[in-house]
Amino acid sequence: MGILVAATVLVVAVFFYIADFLAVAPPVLAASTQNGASTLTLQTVPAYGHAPEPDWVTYLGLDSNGHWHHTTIYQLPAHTLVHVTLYQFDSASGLRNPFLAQVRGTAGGIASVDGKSFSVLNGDDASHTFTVPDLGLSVPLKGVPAGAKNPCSAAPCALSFDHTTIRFSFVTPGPGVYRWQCFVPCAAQFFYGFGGPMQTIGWMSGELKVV
Amino acid sequence: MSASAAPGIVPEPEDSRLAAANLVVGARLFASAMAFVFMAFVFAYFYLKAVDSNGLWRPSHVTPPQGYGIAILVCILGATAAFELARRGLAAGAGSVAMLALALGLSVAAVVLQLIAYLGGMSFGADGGGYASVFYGWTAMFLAFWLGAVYSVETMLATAMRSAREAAAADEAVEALQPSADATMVYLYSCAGIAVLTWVLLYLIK
Amino acid sequence: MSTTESPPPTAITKAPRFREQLIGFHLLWGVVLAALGYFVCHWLGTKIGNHIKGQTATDQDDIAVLLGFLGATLGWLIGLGFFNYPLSRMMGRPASLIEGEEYGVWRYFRLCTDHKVVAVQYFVAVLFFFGVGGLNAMLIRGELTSDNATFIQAGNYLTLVSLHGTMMLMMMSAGVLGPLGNYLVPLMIGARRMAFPRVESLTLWLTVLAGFMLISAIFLGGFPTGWTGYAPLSVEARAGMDAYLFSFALIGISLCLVGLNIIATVMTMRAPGLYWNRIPVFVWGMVTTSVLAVLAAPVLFAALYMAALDRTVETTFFLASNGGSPFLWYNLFWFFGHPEVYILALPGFGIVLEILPVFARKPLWGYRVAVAGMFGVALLSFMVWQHHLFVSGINANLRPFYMFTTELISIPTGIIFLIGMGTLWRARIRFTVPMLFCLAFFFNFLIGGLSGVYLSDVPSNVTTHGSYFVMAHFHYTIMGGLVFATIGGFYYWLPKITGFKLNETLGKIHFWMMFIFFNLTFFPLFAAGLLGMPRRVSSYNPSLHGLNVFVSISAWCLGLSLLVFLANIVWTQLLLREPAGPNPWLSKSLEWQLPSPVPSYNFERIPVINSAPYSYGIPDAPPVADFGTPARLPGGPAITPEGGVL
Amino acid sequence: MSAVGAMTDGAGPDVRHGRRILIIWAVANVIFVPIVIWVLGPHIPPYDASQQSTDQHNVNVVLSALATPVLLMIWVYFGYSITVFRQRGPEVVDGPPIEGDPRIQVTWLAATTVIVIALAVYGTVGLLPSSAAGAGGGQGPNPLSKPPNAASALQVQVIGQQWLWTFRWPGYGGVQTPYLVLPVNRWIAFHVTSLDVSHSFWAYELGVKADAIPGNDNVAFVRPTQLRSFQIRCAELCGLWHGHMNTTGQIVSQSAFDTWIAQARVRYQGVTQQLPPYSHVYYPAPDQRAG
Repeated sequence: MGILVAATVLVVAVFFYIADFLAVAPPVLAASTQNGASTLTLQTVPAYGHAPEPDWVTYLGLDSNGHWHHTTIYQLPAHTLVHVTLYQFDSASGLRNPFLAQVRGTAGGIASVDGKSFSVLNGDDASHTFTVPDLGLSVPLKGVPAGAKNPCSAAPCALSFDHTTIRFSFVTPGPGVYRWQCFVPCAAQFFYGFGGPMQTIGWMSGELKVV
Repeated sequence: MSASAAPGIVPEPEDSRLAAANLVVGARLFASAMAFVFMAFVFAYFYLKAVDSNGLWRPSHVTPPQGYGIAILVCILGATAAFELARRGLAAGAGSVAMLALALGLSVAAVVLQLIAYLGGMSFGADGGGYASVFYGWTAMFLAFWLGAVYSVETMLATAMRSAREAAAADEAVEALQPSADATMVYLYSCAGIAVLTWVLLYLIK
Repeated sequence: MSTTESPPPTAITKAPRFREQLIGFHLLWGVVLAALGYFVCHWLGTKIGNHIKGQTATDQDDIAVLLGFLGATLGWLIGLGFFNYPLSRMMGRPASLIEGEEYGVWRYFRLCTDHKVVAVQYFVAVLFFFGVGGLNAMLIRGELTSDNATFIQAGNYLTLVSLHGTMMLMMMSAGVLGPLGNYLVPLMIGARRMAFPRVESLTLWLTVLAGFMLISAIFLGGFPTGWTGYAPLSVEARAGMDAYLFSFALIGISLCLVGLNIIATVMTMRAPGLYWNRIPVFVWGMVTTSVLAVLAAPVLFAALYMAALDRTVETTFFLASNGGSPFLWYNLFWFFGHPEVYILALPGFGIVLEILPVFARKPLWGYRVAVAGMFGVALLSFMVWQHHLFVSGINANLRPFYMFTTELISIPTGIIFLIGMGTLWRARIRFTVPMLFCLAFFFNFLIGGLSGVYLSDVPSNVTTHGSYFVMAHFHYTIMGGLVFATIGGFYYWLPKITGFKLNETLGKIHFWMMFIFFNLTFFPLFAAGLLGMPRRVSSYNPSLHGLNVFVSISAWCLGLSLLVFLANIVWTQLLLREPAGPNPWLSKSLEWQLPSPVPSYNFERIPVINSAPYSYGIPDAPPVADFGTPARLPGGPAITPEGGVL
Repeated sequence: MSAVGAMTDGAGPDVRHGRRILIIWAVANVIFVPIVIWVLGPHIPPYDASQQSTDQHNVNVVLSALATPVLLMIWVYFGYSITVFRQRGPEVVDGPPIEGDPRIQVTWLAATTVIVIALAVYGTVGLLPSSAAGAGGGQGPNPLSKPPNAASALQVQVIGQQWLWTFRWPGYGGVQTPYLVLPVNRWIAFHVTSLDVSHSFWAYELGVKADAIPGNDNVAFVRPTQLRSFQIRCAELCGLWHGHMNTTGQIVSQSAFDTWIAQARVRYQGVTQQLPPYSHVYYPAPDQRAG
């Protein structure tokens, strides 16, 4: 009798278990491709502002209809030049390893911030990075200067809020799944700044699905 | 899924000394387990002290509240001694309520003093380096174990008071207490030993 | 803490009606009060956390979560009635040892002091959590059919691996001590109860709570550390880590108390005539395991407590930048962790050596050496823990020492093989299902043990450390060893526990499936490790893809074999219910001389033991025990075989 | 093994079982030990890209050759027993009541003790400075097993962080690189450390594994002997991308290495200025709760 009850509970519990795991994958956002080049438009916000984690810092992606999606899994075509535009609404918190202030792996080895191109940033000015270690691609993102008058507090952030705009281009490799992440310890209130959003796909870590 | 007793079978009763023997063995085993808990803290103390990571084992401003340390130690040793006297009184067939009450009072005083020290007597916080971590972790853990001692002493006192009131003969009252007294004594001595070690490592040695 | 008198075990009276049962202390109220306790204390913890704002390690309000767990534990224990007795003792009322034994079927859902009831509760609980852990493994293998995280995200994969590891370690530590230890130790030593019946029940209900608390980690964001919980990764993790810390600590307490209870029982409650050299070898297995549990679990408890302090009040035990050291966690954890590995091996030795003589129809070959071997394993296991840290950079100069002590363990382990070989020599072997599992134990444990030699050798360890080689090694020793032995033990003793036969044919199908697919699952993983696949990864070198797909398919078949086991239990124990009779295996051991199932008082009179229970083939051997004569004359009792009180 | 043969003495007149088992075991050894050494042996990792991995490969072959007779002994014995000593049919018959034989037990204990001591000595020799310099394992800040003239070894700092390996070259102006390129036939001293949680630096083909622990300088020596690439992985669970913390290293000639490092110094000039001064351990801010 007891075993029968236990077996029933087991089946139910495991069902919820599996459901819980499979339900949490963020959606895949495909970059729009025209004339042999892709465009990927992203933004970073200091606090998501909504459930389940309103305090967490996060990336968002823009689809071809102009809607922002809360995801970090982006689909790109293989062997294609990708133009990335990044609207950066967070303030600087500094790199743990200043080496990542170097721009690497982009077209020309440079990126631009608010129209000015650069190849090395001051590590303390970095708010986030967009880094794909397997591709050798890494771009530090300059933070909004301290004391901004009009900070954004909830995603998605309109361009009327204080922000910096970072642009760079890179060429995708052959098909595969490449993880990317941010290297700035920007998870507020987590030890080393590296818990929570930094360790959760859909926030500050994600995948590039090259097809 | 044991079956019901067959009707008519009355199992032979158990010897009452068995439970007493169990208690003493159990108390000794529990004391050894407790010793290993604090062995972990002793290891942490000496290991972190030896490593002195980032030079932050014990910054100069980190000094323990010496007054509280002595007072707590005295309360614990006093409670243990009082309980020992009560136990000897029991063995001699005398009343023990007064000594048990003293032991209870002193053991509660140790708890109260430690709490006051936490709330107002500390010159450093838990984040003050290796020593501060060991200090807070160790003393709080000891406090939890000491609450077990308080419970035991209280139980003894309550049993002594009730049996003095209800028992027909003094012998019966003593018989009800003796085995628990032995087991509690084992536990109190172990706690007292750890309290001395606590004081030596955390308060005495610089 | 204190009891003085013990009334005689009473016969079961008529159980109260269902409606009367609802009011009282049992599982239902345990669940309700646990939930209530969680929310009240979580609210309180939030207040405290706000009060010392800026002193929380993460934004996951760890203080509130941990206090919530504490509240849940208190509520659970209050609801189950564990505080009634201490409170009545604090009021000075007299001691008692019996509780809840008169409640019929309801005994199984409340605090009950009958050791046989607790053992059955343990059996169900362990089976349940073993099932959950096993299904986790199935999901893990599902994910590993691809060389990159696809079907489960990388972070969730780590949570899955951590849950599997922690759940299995937690539940298998209790997997033999709980069900078989609690059931058999009193029966084998001729006692009516365990030394501390209420503590026995407490350990069970703590284990059940700990299992569910661990599962609750997925609702708190999971935890990424595996069962080893390495700091400082554990310090920066989300609140799921608190579930790991708290539930593992509860298991630590439970394990320590189980061990304490078993040792005290064996020391004081042996029947007259049961001298130390007549104690069944299974009981020795339980005693040596208990020694490890009593001494190692407290260190785990202390380490988990330190990690919890690091996460809540910002102590810095494990933070190198602030005067702590990650090595502190490694040392404390493995000081527990290595004895824990033998907590997962010694019960297996005990079961196998107990069952082997029955089906070989021979006395146990070298009884004293077997016991010495078990104690040797137990003692040595406290001296080897740094072999988990050979490449960590701590005490590199001590590596030869730990290499030596580690390899020394193969001497007492080798003894177990010698005993097995000696017992089989010119035996009359019957291939029953329990015997098959025992023989498979030797096959698997041999491979596990020999692969351990590679790991203990420092130059070889440099490659194999932290790889799938380690993972295959400990699955061979724990799953191939302990789990095979335990399942063999269940096939052997379940007819005694329930009184109903298990099906032999289904049992043999189960055995062969499990044996074949176990080896097909884990042997290739030695190769995966040597070829460079680290543990706990959801993406690996594509060249290992074929190997992993093969392993996954084998693993699912291994999972199916356990469904056969479950089906066998459900069919024969719940539906068919064919009486097994008192002694279906013709064993000479004491527990088989009693009716199946065993009556609640075990022995009408405490028996007088005549010999060790292995006198097979000895022509005029006396019966193992004398049940007829009164063990004790009124007023002239003998408590221990030596005739004195300890 | 004599233990098996002697067992018959206590067992009674039937001595042929022991002899048969011994013969089967001997034959099996003659067949399988050479197979393990010469057929399987060359395929046992981690091959021969460096002096250390060659040593580990040899150790693995030796251990396999030693394990085979033990494995065969138990298998042959159990296989023989369950075939020959099997009770067929339903009846239950008791076997001979043999309760043990001290001579066999002592022999067994002596044999296992000798094997264990031999293994321990063999393993310790594998760590000696002259031969293997710690066999590629991490030895902490003050290594005892050092190669000859360790001071002239090429110093490489391996920095683990969540989730990236970077490499710092104190002999080349403290430049930091995201790739690892090493000269062939030269002693390398890896100084492994971490900026956050624990990692483990595993250069698989080189036979190097050293845990990266915050606040600790873990030294491991290696001497590459082949021009080839090698895999670098993380072997200690370190969070989300633990399984992706991979990169590929290269072993090149000394001149190619000199060219590469010179180019790297120029390329990372700008960022090198920002790096903290070279140190064996780092405690970078924010070391506590960021926010």
